Amino acid sequence: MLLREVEYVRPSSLDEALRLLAADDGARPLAGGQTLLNVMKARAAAPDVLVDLNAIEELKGIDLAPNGTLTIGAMTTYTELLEAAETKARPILGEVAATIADVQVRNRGTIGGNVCSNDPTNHLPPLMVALGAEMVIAGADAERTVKAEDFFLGVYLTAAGPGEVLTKIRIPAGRSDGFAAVTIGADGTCIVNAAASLNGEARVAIGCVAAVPVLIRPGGRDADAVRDAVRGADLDPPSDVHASGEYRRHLAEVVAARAIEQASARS
Amino acid sequence: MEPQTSQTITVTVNGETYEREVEARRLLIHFIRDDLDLTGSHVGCDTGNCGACSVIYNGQLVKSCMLLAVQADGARIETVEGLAPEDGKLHALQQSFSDHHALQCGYCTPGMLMSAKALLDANPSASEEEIRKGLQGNICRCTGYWNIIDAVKAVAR
Amino acid sequence: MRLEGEKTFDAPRDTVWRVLNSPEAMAKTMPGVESFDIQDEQHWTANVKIPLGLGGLKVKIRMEKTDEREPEFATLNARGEGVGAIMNMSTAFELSENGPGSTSMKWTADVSIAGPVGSMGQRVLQPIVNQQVGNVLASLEQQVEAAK
Amino acid sequence: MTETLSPAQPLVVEEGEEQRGFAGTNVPRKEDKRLVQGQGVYFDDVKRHGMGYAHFVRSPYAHANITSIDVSKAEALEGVYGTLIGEEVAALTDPFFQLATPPGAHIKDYALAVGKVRHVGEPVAIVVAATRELARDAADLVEVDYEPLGAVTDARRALDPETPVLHEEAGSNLSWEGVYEWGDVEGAFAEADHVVKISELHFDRFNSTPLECDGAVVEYNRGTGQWTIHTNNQFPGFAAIMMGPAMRTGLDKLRFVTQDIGGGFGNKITSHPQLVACCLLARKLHRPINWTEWRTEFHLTMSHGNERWFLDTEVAVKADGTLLGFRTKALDDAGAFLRYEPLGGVIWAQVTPGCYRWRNVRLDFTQVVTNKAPCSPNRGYSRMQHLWFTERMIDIVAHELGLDPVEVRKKNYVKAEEMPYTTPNGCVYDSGDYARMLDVALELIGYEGLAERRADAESRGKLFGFGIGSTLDSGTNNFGQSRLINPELQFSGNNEVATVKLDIFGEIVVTLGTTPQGQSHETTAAIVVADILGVTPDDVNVRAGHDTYWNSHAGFSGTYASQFAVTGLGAVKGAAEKLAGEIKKLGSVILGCPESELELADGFVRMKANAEAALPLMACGAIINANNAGLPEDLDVTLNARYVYRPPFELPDVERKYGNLTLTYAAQVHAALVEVDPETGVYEIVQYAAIDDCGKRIHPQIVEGQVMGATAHALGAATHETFTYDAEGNLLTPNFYDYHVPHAMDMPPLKTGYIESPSPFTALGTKGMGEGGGAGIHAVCAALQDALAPRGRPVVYDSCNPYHRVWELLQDPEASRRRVEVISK
Repeated sequence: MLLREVEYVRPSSLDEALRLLAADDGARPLAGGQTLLNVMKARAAAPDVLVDLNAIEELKGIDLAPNGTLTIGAMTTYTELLEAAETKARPILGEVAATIADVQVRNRGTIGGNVCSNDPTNHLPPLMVALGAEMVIAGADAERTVKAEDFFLGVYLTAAGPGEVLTKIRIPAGRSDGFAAVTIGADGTCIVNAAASLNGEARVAIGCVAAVPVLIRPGGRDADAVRDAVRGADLDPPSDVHASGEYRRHLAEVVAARAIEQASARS
Repeated sequence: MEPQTSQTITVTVNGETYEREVEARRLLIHFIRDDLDLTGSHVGCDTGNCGACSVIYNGQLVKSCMLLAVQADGARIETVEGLAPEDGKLHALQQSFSDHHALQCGYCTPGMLMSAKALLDANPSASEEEIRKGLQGNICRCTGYWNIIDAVKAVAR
Repeated sequence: MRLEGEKTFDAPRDTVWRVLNSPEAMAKTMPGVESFDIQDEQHWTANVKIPLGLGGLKVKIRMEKTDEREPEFATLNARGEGVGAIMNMSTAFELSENGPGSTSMKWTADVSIAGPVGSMGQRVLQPIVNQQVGNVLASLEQQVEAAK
Repeated sequence: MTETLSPAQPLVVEEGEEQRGFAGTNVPRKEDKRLVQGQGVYFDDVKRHGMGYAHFVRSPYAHANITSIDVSKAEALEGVYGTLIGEEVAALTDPFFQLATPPGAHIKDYALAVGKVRHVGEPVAIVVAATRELARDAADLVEVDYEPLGAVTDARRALDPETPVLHEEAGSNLSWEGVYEWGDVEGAFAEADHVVKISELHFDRFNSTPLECDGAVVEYNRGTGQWTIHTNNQFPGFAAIMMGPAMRTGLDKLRFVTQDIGGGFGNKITSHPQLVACCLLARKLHRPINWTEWRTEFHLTMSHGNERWFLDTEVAVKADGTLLGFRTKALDDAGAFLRYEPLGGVIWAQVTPGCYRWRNVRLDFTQVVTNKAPCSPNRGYSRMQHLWFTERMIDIVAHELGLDPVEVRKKNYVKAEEMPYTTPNGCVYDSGDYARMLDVALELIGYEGLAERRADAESRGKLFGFGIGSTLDSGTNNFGQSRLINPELQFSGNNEVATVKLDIFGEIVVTLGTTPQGQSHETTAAIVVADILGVTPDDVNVRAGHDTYWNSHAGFSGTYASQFAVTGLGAVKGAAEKLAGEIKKLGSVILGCPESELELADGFVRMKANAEAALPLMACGAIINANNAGLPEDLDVTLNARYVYRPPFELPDVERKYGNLTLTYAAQVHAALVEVDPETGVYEIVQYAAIDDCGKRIHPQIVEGQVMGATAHALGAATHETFTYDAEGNLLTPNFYDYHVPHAMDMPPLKTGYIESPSPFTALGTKGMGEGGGAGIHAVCAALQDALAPRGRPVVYDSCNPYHRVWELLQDPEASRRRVEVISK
């Protein structure tokens, strides 16, 4: 509960935020804070400066293009994600957002914070990978776009590096998506999760089994093909108090097949 | 604006405006409890799980242990102390919690009431399923939740 | 937490052995090394900042070589102390010649972490440690390459 | 969604009493008005001028020698008031008194680690500073050098010769052992047609994790040498006798004050080491000390429930399913220190046969210390472990022998007509009708329609299971049982105190010795007083919490072990009756008539025959307190009644380990239906029924609330709640991230029912209740075993069955089946 001393600043523009982040290599962006502040309470991370992104309007908002592409501001909260009319275009987004943590966390937590923290049990990293999302990252000099499958680098580590800010996420049009998870209690922390998308090629991304979501492109859309593909991925998941590596490996097959099944039912 | 380790903030809590200097690292819950001496909101964990510190922040339910006090500069906050409409009269939820024996030790109750209020403010006719989901972020170790759910259901239209 | 693996280097065993036994070379394999200090052949100390994306974790690592059988076997104990967190790692390396110019290294590492970082849960820690070990092995390859 | 079944024909042992007054009705809870408005006062709400915040420096190692501690950098930080380390503690205090005989008696336990740490999280030093954050900062600056030692986290290895020893002075990791044997065990096994052997069962480590963690605000008065300890310790009587001698001070110097406590469940009994440390700091630093324990600290250090193994169990069964007896070796893991232990080594014996009639029992009890957090009472303390074991035996026997778990229970339950029933070890089950409770449970769970539900679940690809947990909640300890673990101990019986006074303006004021944490003592005490004084509960002011200065406490005062309805209310009743007698005595003087012609009603003492001849209670209070000239010299009336309730106990026979260890036996029969996803092991409790019998119910709604709470704890413990350690002694579930307690969405549909078998042994016919005996754990284990049976008949051998364990049972049922063997004649 007791953070180390930290400096705080709340810029109102992205440029200002980027300047502040560049000014100190101990500076970190503060999005919803629903992960970062907890890690700071444990003093497992101790940024020197928190650059609060909550006052930056340009990081908010959801845009639905005529071609169905959704562009979601990184500071969009889960609650906004599940309530916005635009996200109905890709229903899985709201459905998954509704199962993240609880009301309080959904009101503060943001899509950008979720993917940038990339806790292995998070819902959105595998979902973004399965949907083929693109991550737009702003740095001091330029903006670049990174595919979701290249965005996640490790636990609490993504392509949005020091001095950079994830500004928005672009999600192509589509409806044939699925998400399945085994959680600790109803809608609790994920033990293993998987997101699937059948818009074009079949893509399944599995979470909680490695430092980053594992993307699998199964040969077919039936359960056996998916399970084969997961087996073929040679997963080496972590063991913890909730699941052995072996159990996680098994669950990965099950939830991948279930996510694909859900996606198929929508195609 | 440059980064600072402390700053003076202005916060309106239950209609009253407070101005205080506060360290950047101080969590909103400690500001509310220790600096403003509004001790109705509680602390039951150190990982953002228990919801005992839940308050309504600019109209939205949040856990005040996952916000910095400095973030609340200019914010409007409602806590359990502001729930009763007037002295000697309880809010319908407070009365219903008592009627349904929805509290025992009372430690989770302030946060639970704020969650219930936020839920019914947004969805006055919440179903049992919606109530359960609306209270998911609040841990109670005494009641097993059944009476709490009944108490909220009784107030929902 | 026990990790193990096998790695093949396109280099003679002596070269690999030399790198593994060179504190300077080993230092370059560690993530986020900020400073390095060699006490003697058996003991050295490194200050590293493990790059967690949410903010680095500063750890002081003390290394001790506990056993060696040149040029095929060595064990190493590392003890890392940060703010409230303590990491202990004991590793063993076994080198064998695969033929001329190729060496395979079997390694094991027993890692334990105590303190608040440990309490973050193994689901978080294990991938972090796995990844850091992967980084170390990758840069070890570079060091071996450079030593050839 | 909760549905209550009232018994169609309530079982009433003593019939004919007419309902009068407020007892048995759901009057509004007195506590609620302040608690729903956030106006409760918990310890951390107490603020004092100049108060310093304490932060504990804790061991990251499970087992290590402390080679040095340097607090100089911490003390140099601006805003730091001072520190405390083990060396000072060892100089200023004596080790806490140990309840055990040797070897446990040799263990040295101080408020801070001295020379050595024995579990992760053990307090090593304390820093006090002007703010919570500063204290935490300074704690990071305390430099402690450790020399790590090997750790033992598996009790089964604790006594191996190569295992490191925690307390060298005890010689080994054995803390206590004892053999219990009653009846003719050899004879029972000779008579048995089947012997069912179970090699290993494991009751998991968890606790009820009250939402408020431990803590205190401690003030020291230098003039009087007295400490005032605003705390949430739930058993100040015990804390005082532990703290006084250790601090080399008389108990009059220790004033405990509690008001509202955020749940306890037994977990807040053993905070005395931390309280001693705070007392030393308050004296050393000349300022009030706030100690607020954080959740992670609570999980790492406080009051884990006893983890217990049952090894080499054998059950003697007749061909017709009659249970003759059992023998087992109980191996109890006490954690690193014996804070309340080894009392767990005898407390289980209150419920030796469970609900059953078997007469021949042998239990070899061995308790060891390990490098884990110390154990202390947890809701259902020590009995829950044994009752789970008992229920597991019943269901394993039934499954292995192809018997119906319902029939086996009914055949072997102690029968209503046998009450009061003396158990093989001399405990007396006061009243009850377990078979009838089971019938109510079966009705509520829809037993008749189970086949259909099973078929429906199977059609959806689910495995379906039904399970029963029948269990006891023994209440009101006879502390004489402590002599079964240590004959030298000078404890026996029990007591509780209450005062009731009538003040000048007619206020009725009640003080209690108890420390309620949600059990509604203010409300139930007010009901009892109101009925006796002829007023309403609104007229009765019950002081909130506990204060040593009220002098309304005795040696066993506190709130623990399911006893308030017996001891607390027994004391309240005694005091109220004493006051009523005095009021009548005064009334007879003023009204000029014999006391026998007077009654108390509607706020008056009045003549039964003539309600006009009446004296308001207010006038009584005024006369005695402020207007007493002319009263007869020999009128012995103070209107301030103090009563000590003492339950009728004898000393147990230490040689035979025989005697009545507890006064009342509330009973619970629970039933659960589960559906298991065979592919993942994920399961859901789809219906649940909880039937309770706690004798006379003073406030049915409050009783029901306790039943629900105990059910929720049991369901949490059955499914996810576990304190699991790795081999190095790191706790893997140190906070609510990984220690998953049930949420509102996790709770199954619940139906509750009750029967009332008043206790013949208590003043009000009540029985202590609230702990619930862990019935839900037993029921869920049984239901899982039933559900998994079609997949190779695995044996549920652990009390906690998270999904991964269920999946393992499904993957390899044989592994679990190897634990069971049936030998038939």
